[in-house]
Amino acid sequence: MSRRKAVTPPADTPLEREHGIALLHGMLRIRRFEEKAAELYQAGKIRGFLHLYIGEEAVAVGAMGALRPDDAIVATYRDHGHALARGIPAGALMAEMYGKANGCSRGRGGSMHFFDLSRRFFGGYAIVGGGLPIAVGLALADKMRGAAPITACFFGEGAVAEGEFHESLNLARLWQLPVLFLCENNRYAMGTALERSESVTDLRRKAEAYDVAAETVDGMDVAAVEAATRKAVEAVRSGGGPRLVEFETYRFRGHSMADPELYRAREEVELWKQRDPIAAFTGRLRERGMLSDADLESLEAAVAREIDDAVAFAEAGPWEPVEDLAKFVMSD
Amino acid sequence: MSRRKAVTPPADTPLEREHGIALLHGMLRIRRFEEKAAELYQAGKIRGFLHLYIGEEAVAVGAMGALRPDDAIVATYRDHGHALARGIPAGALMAEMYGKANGCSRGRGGSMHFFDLSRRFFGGYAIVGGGLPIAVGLALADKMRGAAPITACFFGEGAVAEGEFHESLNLARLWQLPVLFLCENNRYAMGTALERSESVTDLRRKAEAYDVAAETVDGMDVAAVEAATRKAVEAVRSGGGPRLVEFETYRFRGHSMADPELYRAREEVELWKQRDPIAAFTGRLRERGMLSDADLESLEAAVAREIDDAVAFAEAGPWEPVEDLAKFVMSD
Amino acid sequence: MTTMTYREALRSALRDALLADERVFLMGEDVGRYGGAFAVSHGLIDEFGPERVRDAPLSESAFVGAGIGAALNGMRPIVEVMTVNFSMLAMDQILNNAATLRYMSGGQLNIPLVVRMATGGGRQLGAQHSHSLEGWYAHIPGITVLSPATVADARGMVLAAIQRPDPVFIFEHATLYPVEDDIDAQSGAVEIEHAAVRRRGKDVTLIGYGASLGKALSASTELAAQGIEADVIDLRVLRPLDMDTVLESVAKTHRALMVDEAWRTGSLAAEVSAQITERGFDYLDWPVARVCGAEVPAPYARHMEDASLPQTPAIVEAVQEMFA
Amino acid sequence: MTTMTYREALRSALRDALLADERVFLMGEDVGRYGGAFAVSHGLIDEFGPERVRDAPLSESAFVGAGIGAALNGMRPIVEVMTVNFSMLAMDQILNNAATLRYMSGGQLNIPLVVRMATGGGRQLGAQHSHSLEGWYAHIPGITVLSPATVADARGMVLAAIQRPDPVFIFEHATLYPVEDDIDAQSGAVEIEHAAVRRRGKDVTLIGYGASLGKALSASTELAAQGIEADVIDLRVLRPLDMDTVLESVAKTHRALMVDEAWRTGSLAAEVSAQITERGFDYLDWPVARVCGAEVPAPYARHMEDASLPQTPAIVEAVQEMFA
Ligand SMILES: Cc1ncc(C[n+]2csc(CCOP(=O)(O)OP(=O)(O)O)c2C)c(N)n1
Ligand SMILES: Cc1ncc(C[n+]2csc(CCOP(=O)(O)OP(=O)(O)O)c2C)c(N)n1
Ligand SMILES: [Mg+2]
Ligand SMILES: [Mg+2]
Repeated sequence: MSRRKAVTPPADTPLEREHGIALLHGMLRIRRFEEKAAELYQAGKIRGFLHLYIGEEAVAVGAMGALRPDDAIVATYRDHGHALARGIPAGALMAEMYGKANGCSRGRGGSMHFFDLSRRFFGGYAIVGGGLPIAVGLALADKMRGAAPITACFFGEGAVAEGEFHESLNLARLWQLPVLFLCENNRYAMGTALERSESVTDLRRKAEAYDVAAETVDGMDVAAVEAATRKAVEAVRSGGGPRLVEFETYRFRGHSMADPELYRAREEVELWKQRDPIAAFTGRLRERGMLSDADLESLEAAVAREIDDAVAFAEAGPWEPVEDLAKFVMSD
Repeated sequence: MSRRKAVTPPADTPLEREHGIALLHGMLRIRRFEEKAAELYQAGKIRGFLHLYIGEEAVAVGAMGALRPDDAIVATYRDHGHALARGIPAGALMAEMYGKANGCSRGRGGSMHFFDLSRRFFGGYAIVGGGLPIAVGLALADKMRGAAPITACFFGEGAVAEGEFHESLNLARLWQLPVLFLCENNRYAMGTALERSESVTDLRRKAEAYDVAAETVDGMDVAAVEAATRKAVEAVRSGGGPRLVEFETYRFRGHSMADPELYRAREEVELWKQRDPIAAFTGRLRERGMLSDADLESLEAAVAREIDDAVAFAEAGPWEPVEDLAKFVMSD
Repeated sequence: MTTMTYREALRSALRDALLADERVFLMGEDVGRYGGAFAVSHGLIDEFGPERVRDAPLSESAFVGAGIGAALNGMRPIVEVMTVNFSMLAMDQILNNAATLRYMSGGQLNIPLVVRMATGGGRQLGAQHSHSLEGWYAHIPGITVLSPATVADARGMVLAAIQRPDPVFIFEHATLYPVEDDIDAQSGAVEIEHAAVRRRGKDVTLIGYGASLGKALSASTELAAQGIEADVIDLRVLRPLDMDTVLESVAKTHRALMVDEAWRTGSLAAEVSAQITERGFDYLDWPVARVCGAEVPAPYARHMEDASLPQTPAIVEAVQEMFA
Repeated sequence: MTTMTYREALRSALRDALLADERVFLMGEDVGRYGGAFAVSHGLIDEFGPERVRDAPLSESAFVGAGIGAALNGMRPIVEVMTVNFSMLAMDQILNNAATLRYMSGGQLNIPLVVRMATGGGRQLGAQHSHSLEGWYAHIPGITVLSPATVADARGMVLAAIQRPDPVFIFEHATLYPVEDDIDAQSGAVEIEHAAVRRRGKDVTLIGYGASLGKALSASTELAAQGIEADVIDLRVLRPLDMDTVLESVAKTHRALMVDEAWRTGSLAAEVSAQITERGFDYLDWPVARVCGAEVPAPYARHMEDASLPQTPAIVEAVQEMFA
């Protein structure tokens, strides 16, 4: 494992049992959902690109828990975790990956482009960096209206090299917009390690160049993620302008289903797997006596049912009629 | 005048008389050349956009003096000063602005697009920020060949907001390329003051985000410009990777000939004019007893002759035959 | 009726849009304190303040993207990209976000965004500042592309665009800003679905838009003197194209020519030509002709640039050939 | 002769180019350690090292611009932009620098740059990852645009491009990478000036390029079974277009149809259609037809995407109509 930076130590918020279980449940849902998705991809039920979030679940679950329903969300092509954590029904997501009309984007988006306006989930963006200006604009609208919601924008550390990162952070700070930039630093952009994509790998120094307050958090610790995000959300919501939180995390799978993973050592992956956010948090809840074997079993069972239902929903879903090919290109 | 930042105090290099006069001469050439160009623009001899450098002469003259003939230069649309200081004959530049075939770009470029490959002047770039990636590439070639030349890239402070600034500085530092970024901070991008275009107006903090060493220099002091640039050039040439130097300067004229100058107070302009780099340096040379009235007169006379000759060269130049319209679109 | 320039007509429409709807705001480089690179928004910052007439840094991708985001979130942004030349820096946001989000979201999102920019050559600005790329925009499903050629359309198209639920791109030919004409200062939105017949004739159909309309019109005057009467069509809407109006004319004239400043290969004129042939093959007595920009980066020198752009004599000549 | 995939053919050409000339280097996202997003450069970093097979950060504008700069300064960069979808982020560098610098400098500069990218749809990648924008590139004076449709061209075009003094853009349809064919492994550069007739017939001219060539060929097989013999032309070079080869065929067949995956309006097919009509009006018994992509952002669902792309049955049908 590469050397770790000093991260902000997790605020030691007392963990309520119920809440702890909810966090674990959230992570488990993502894990099992994606394991199933990978299986269905192999089976040819899901096509196109499939980018798994496995290993990074603590980030989406912890961060989303700190946001309100009226906040806006912008995600990337690796958006299953964000969508599930935001509360989009697993069935609508699975159906989307099947390309069905009951999918959350009516089969037009696929895995990379989940949308749910009712949950202010403004979508998965598949051009790296392309979601940042959108988030700035969402926040600008709220600011101009004097509205309370903030916009949370997820992106990978690879996006930091793009010009749009630079332009967006500057604009957000210049105009003091309520945007929360959430950088998922999983150390690789496809096969390019952060060290080969940034001359300065401490991303907080990037944020400083725009006078955007930033902190780095252990992205494998769901409670730490939630605490840090909550603090940042409060600062943003109270008019303090944009903030950036960097989550140190790792994807356990390849970049997409096609990745031969030539660029990293198996040992590195194994080391990170020892920090599996789900295993770690399970252990912590157990230690504190908040989680019994029975609890875990019933969680897993609930999740399994949810996934089964999602697959059934997707399987049963209708195909969008081909005559509707041009529907939604423009408003009627 | 807006508050000034702490700038690196000018290294007190002893100023040789001959060299001092050469610097003054260089600045005077630009000033008089541009005054004539403005006149010719009003007369309809020069068309298109004309961006005057008047007030900023110390930057081009001081910086160019620190570079070698085999170094590569990348400039902007405001490129008269750079081209003259680099030694492109005034006649070739004037003829270019006339659109004549004896112009430095055969009349195809105009004021914004001076080129002279023999002097490794790789041109004026009119898309703001567009020259930076080119400079990175020029330097990459030198580095890959193990060649000694460096690339000097001029750009305005307005360009700092563009994504290409971010991408280019990162790439240059990541690959340790011999590029010298020379930022002409004249406080405005058209009518947009730096304060309205950057959340952080100390541009050194920008450079820090890429681990690029930077300093800020009084751009109205030609000797200070030269000394600072020389130091930076040495660091870059000796393999230290890219550097950035910011010159605090001011344009005395509008952005282009069409600018109504609604965005700044006349008093601000007047205050800056009191720091006219030519007047200031003339005074300094006089104080030190290095410049007599007669010296100045003969300098002015030489410059006037040069400008007259340049105009005559342009007037006498042939038009490129219209049949050659498509010549140079591609190599033959 | 009052006399107004194209520039003033645009400004009056922007002002009316700002007055009528709180959600409307302007955003772009130098739209505020500078007054607009072409003085279109001159004075509006004084009336509406810097929040609603919002100067943006040199960050085309971010502020166009921010316009999309603000439109997604209930505002009605009018973004100025200054010129089409700089819009390449925002092309990703336009092509991949503005044009796709409604579709990709299965109809959940919509983007009531207006983007204005100057376009075209003819001002000796050289290769980086003289592009005519509205034809590229006309290729993109999911957006509407307008090209006002008259003072009335300058005003009316902005007012129409701001009412649309989907992105509208308005291309203003930079040589038109000072053009004057009479206009009803209170006039509202114009329809933005049809091409307009700007002159009626029976012998040949001349098609143009933006500044090329003027060249087609002046050619038609010369042709009339030679006994050739032209229908002159102003496309107005570059996407979706109103080919019905064009074909109706060609059914009558049996000959068509399109004037387009853009480089010939892959120009919008190619599309118009292809569609006329596809739908009106039997009408045609002569192949559809195109008078387009020469395939060179725009040269600075006046005589060279003139030679690189479609000019009236070339249009007249091409029509004469049809009758030779 | 050996059997090779299109991917391997590209790789072998890149390798030969690297071996032959020290000035050649590869640059782009994930060309090195990852082995290329499409595995085209797989293994080359091991042979040539990370300096000459250079992984770039996600900074399309900067590394394409750096390619231009390096080419200006004596190198022979081969830049990979991964896919055309991301090339929008570099469009300013391409349009305003790569395509103009030679001209603007009055012939002083030249840019021996090769830019490769994958293009096209058909893999269920949705609206942001399925563009066919090579037609836009074909609009730009100052660059050459190639589209290898065969294994031999995949290799030979790279080798030809690297010898050119001016920028060459190579569009590789992403569905072609796994296609296999026989090829002389030592074969050199191919000519890059002409279209190629891939099948000879007398009744109709089918025109395609890249992946649409395959669709035209399979249509021609079906048509042959119905007694209609098609000339099938592979454009190969999208700029400058070799219309002579096309017109020679149309002079014989009197009917033409172009297949183009791009959105119909403003497609390269429009240009080809317009030029056939302009130059071959009297040959034509039927208006030039186009079978193009539907004017929608690419949908994800298989059946929807299939419906949005030109397919063999639609080509066959359009040709049948010409003989009805
Ligand atoms: C502009 C752009 N360039 C290239 C790609 C291809 N691509 C897709 S994801 C990716 C890596 C992104 O890495 P990062 O931002 O760290 O996110 P992660 O995949 O690690 O979550 C690349 C290069 C793209 N989608 N967009
Ligand atoms: C990408 C782009 N956007 C907008 C413009 C129009 N424009 C030309 S110069 C300029 C201001 C640039 O300011 P700065 O970089 O500070 O340079 P200065 O003119 O002050 O020397 C603008 C907005 C342009 N040429 N390119
Ligand atoms: Mg990553
Ligand atoms: Mg400036």
